[in-house]
Amino acid sequence: MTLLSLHNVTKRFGGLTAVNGLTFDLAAGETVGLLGPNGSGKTTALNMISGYLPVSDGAIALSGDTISTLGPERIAHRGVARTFQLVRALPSLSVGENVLAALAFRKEPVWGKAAEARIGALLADVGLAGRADQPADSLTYIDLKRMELARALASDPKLLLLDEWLAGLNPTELRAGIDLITSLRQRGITILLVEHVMDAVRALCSRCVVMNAGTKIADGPTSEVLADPEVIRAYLGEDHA
Amino acid sequence: MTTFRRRTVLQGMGVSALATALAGLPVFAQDRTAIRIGYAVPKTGANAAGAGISTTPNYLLWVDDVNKAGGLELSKLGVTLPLEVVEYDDRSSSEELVRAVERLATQDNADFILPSWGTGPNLASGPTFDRFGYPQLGATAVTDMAPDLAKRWKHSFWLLGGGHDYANALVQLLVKQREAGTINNKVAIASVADGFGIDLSKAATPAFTEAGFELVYDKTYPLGTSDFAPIINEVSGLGVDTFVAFSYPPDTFALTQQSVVANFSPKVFYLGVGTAFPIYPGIAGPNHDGVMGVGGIDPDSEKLAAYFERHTALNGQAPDSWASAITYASLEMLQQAIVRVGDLDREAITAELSSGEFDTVIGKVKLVDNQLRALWTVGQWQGGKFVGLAHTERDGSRDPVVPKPAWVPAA
Amino acid sequence: MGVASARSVLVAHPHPNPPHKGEGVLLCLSNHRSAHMLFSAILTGLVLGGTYALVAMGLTLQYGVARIMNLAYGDIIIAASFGAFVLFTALGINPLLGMLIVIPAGFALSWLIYAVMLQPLARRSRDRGRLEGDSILATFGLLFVIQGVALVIFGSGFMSYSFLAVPVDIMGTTIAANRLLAFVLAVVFGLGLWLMLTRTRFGTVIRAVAANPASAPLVGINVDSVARFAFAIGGALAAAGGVVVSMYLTFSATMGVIFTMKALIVVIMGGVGNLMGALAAGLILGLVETLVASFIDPGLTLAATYLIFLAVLVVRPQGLFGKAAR
Amino acid sequence: MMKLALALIALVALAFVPAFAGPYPLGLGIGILGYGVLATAWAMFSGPTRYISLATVAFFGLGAYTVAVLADVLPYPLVLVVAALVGLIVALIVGLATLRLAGIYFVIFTFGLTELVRQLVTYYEVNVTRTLGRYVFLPLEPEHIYWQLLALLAATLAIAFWVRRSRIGLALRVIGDDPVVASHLGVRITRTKLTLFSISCVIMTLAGAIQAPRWTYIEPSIVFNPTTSFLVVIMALLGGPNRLFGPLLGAVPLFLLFEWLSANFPNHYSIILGLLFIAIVFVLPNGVLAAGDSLWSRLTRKAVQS
Repeated sequence: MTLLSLHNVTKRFGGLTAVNGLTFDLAAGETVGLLGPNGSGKTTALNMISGYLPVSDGAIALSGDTISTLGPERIAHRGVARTFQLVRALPSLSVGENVLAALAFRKEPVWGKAAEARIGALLADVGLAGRADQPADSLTYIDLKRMELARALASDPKLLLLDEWLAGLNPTELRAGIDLITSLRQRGITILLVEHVMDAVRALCSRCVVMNAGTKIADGPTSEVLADPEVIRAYLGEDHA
Repeated sequence: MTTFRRRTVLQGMGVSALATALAGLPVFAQDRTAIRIGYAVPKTGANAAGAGISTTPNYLLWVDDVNKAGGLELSKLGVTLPLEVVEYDDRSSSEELVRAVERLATQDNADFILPSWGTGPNLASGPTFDRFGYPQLGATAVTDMAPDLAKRWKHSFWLLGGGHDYANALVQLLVKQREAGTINNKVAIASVADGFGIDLSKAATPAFTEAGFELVYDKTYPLGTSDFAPIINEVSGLGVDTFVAFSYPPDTFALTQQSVVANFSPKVFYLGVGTAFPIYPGIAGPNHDGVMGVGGIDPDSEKLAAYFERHTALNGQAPDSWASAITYASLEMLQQAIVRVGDLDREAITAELSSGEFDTVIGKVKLVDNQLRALWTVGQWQGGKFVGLAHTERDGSRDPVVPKPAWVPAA
Repeated sequence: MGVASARSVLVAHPHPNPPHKGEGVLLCLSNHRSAHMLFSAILTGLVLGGTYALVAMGLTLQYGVARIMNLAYGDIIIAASFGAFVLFTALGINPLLGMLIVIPAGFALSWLIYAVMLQPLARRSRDRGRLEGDSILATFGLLFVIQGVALVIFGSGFMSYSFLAVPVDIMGTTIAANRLLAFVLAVVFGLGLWLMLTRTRFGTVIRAVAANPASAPLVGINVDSVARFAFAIGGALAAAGGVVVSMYLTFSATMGVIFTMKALIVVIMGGVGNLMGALAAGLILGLVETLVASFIDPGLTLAATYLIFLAVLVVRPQGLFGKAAR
Repeated sequence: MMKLALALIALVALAFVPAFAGPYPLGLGIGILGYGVLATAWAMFSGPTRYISLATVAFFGLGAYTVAVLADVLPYPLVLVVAALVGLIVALIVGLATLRLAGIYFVIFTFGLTELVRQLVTYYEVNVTRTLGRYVFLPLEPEHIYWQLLALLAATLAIAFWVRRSRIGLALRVIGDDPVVASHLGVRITRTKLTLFSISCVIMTLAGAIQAPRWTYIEPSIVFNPTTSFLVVIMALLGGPNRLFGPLLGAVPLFLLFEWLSANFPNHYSIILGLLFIAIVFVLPNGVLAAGDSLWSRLTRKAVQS
């Protein structure tokens, strides 16, 4: 069953075409990597799916309904959650309030006592148990990433968009991070993952979509795609082809 | 300035303020060393400039004059007391002013309170003066509501007339000029969109029309306008002999300069507040001669000449030739009323102000229904003085010079 | 003219040389006199706008580079006006020469203000929001200090003197020489500043700080000293504006805030930190003011100014030339 | 519960002030309450969102004008209702117009808006009614104004308290921190901002309406005085706009300070005030906002201990 489908999605910034006719589908329960060199349009694509950027052309559908005409809050209410390439914590709120913010503005809001219990559980899930009252701006980078993930999970997403969530972690943290995402996959959450850490991609994704200069250049099982000469060329340049 | 003894009134505001208010101690004559005069005037904010010309210098001069003469004799109490001053900055805000008057009346126990500057502030503080029974000598308020206000607030006095007085006088003066054949029938009016300008233009528009003048331009411009070229350019093509601007000081100056530049030199050039200011000749240069405006003085009065000298000596600037003399005269009236009553009974003094006749720098003054009806309404710069051309009760002191001399291009 | 006569009810409108009783704006404009009025309105509008632009350029530099929202900007202008006034009336120094004294004084004063008062604030605040709050409060205080000193020295009265109030004829439209001079100076200063910013190494450095203060130190730029210098240049421009304005405007010690707000409006409308924006916005506002005064109603000039300003922001929230936020 | 009781006692005690305070302390009380209401209402929206609005006096003035226009036509309570409605409608229009603006652009926009409102009111009065000033002759004594303002302040604080505890308050804080995150969490930014902005503006409008009878005479330059907007911002920033009582904590001492300075140093008011402001910014080393916060936390800590 198709959860997310992009059809001919295009984004132009003035004269620059950042994403050009991008088309791919995501089946429910799938974990797919969205790959490509820097500036290839991955994050732009993610931003269009989450509604942060309007599409210039084409359409995005979630469970068959067009969402590319909606704003981010409406898309969030339909079950799409995300993290950001550069962590965006809510610095003046506590860790718990950061998660509460996601619970409180879901389609079926959770508030009050019920929320407190949920916050505890969500923070425990990402390894931040008992730190709800800490100010968010006092967290370390990895903990901020954890908090952001808890915040994304708080909305019980059908589709989770992770934008380089594993970047900048040391090997131990990376291991823990991969485990965490694996556990989400096992819960049945569909995940679209923009990632440069190839080990993680291999470990997590059954399938990959590769972009270069705004267009899709490959789409298929991870091992095949990563062996594709065009993909290698895109990543490493002409000389290595 | 040496006569000032400003009390540090407010030490430990909350509690002590309450305590004093509760006590409200009567002040006995034998304890007195001075008559306390209180006033709140704008020293900062939008009204500061106006008050700095017509109001504050005259308050300073009066206090100085009285104290140099040894103070005021209170015959019933058998003492002669100097004046002491409590002054506040009302920051050009009605809210601050009302509170300052309340404070002067109840905290400082001022014997008399002098009003702030301008029409709005005088109206805003009217109820407060009335409530506490202080006579209010509104010498810088121009309002056609004066008869009603005087009835409403028994302690209020309105000394600068209303828009109709000035507008009608101007129209009558111009009718005579038209009959004499010196000016044509066309008039242009530009008014500042603020209290003064609107009051006067509201009165002037029908008056001009009734008198058979053709109003070829009658518009307002916003407060704070600095560029009058569009207005002057338009008006200068309309063939008017009479240009009337019910303007405020900065506009008055700018209109003069820009009319000179545009060589728009109508036979009658009439401007609003600021024309009578002592700095006007300095700004207009030789072109001030023949310019008409609101106000005026009697150039033949020796008393007034002496007042001008004293004012200049104390304040370093001459008074303006409209509201200044009236402000000073209002203080002389207060002074004479106090001496006549012989003590500090404010009700009796208010009654005396209403009914008595006073000898002041502007001549003999007797109020009608708490209003000063004897006013110079139209003035003109002639020979370095802003002479009165029209008066509500007597003939003008000089004949108008029409047409005024043509502009001399600036060097 | 057509619009004007239609709007003012009480006005009986005789046309001096009625060709055909014009109805509607276009017909009226075809009328020779109205065409002339349009030309003169545009000319006076440009001249007025030139002053706005001159005054606003300094502020856009201060806010764009030094990140200080300087509420005392207008009071620096007024202080310079007083300076020119004193030099002219007491010492007989003509304002153009006076600029040679007043502008460096404005530069030095602003340099000092930044070094003593604002730099510590800028250093201690990590994020921009806090510096904004602190600088609003501190320059609000500075505004009162400058105004208070002017009040004590000069009193609250109106100040005005006459300099170059002579007519200059430009294709049948007369304009005061002092206003024309203001326009010329605005163009000269604007051009000079623009050349400095685009053609010199130092200008590049300033623009780099304006564009990205966080990464400027990475390429070896001392942000502190650049900001201080930009703030001082802004002060020098304010002083220049003050001298120019004093030549033809009546001013008083309490009028500074009027200039601050006008300058802020021009800066914001043009886009923060953008000189061309300030120039364009200043000219637009000047034109709007005179056109509305000439053809619609002088009573609506300021309303029209603010309306245009608000409309620009509604359509382009980052100002005419500003870069989109985020 | 304890806090609520304390608040009620304080309210009742304040309600009795006019019974024994003289006219001047009552006048002070009116001024403090007036600014307290404005600062608290301002902070309700601007505190969490950090959108510094200079439109305070636009709403304040509209309220005063509504009273001036309708005082003779409608019964007084109805006039207040109309004033609130006027404030609401204008707030919605302004709110919609400013949705895309942020930072300094928002600040100056709101300032320009105030001036536009003032110019339009002036133009209307000058050209349509042919008078500029209006008179408000209502049989309201200062104590009536005091009580109304006290009630308004109590209501404002109650609303602010409720907002802080409710989802909409959290939504506003999230928007203030990061509008992008807010929208991705499902916060309806437009609706939230508009709601809070409207509530805040309606309160400001009422503050102007209630105080209008005190001046008797009203004209645009009196009621649309931009200084008021600036003072409100300064008061709220100084006291800490993100605390329930923060704005009040700023309004009371500043108001008394202004009063004291203008009374004792009428000729050097500006200089002293200015120097004080600069000193305040410097003496509080972590910036004014943080100082307000730390003072607050010290106070509450003491309260907890006792």
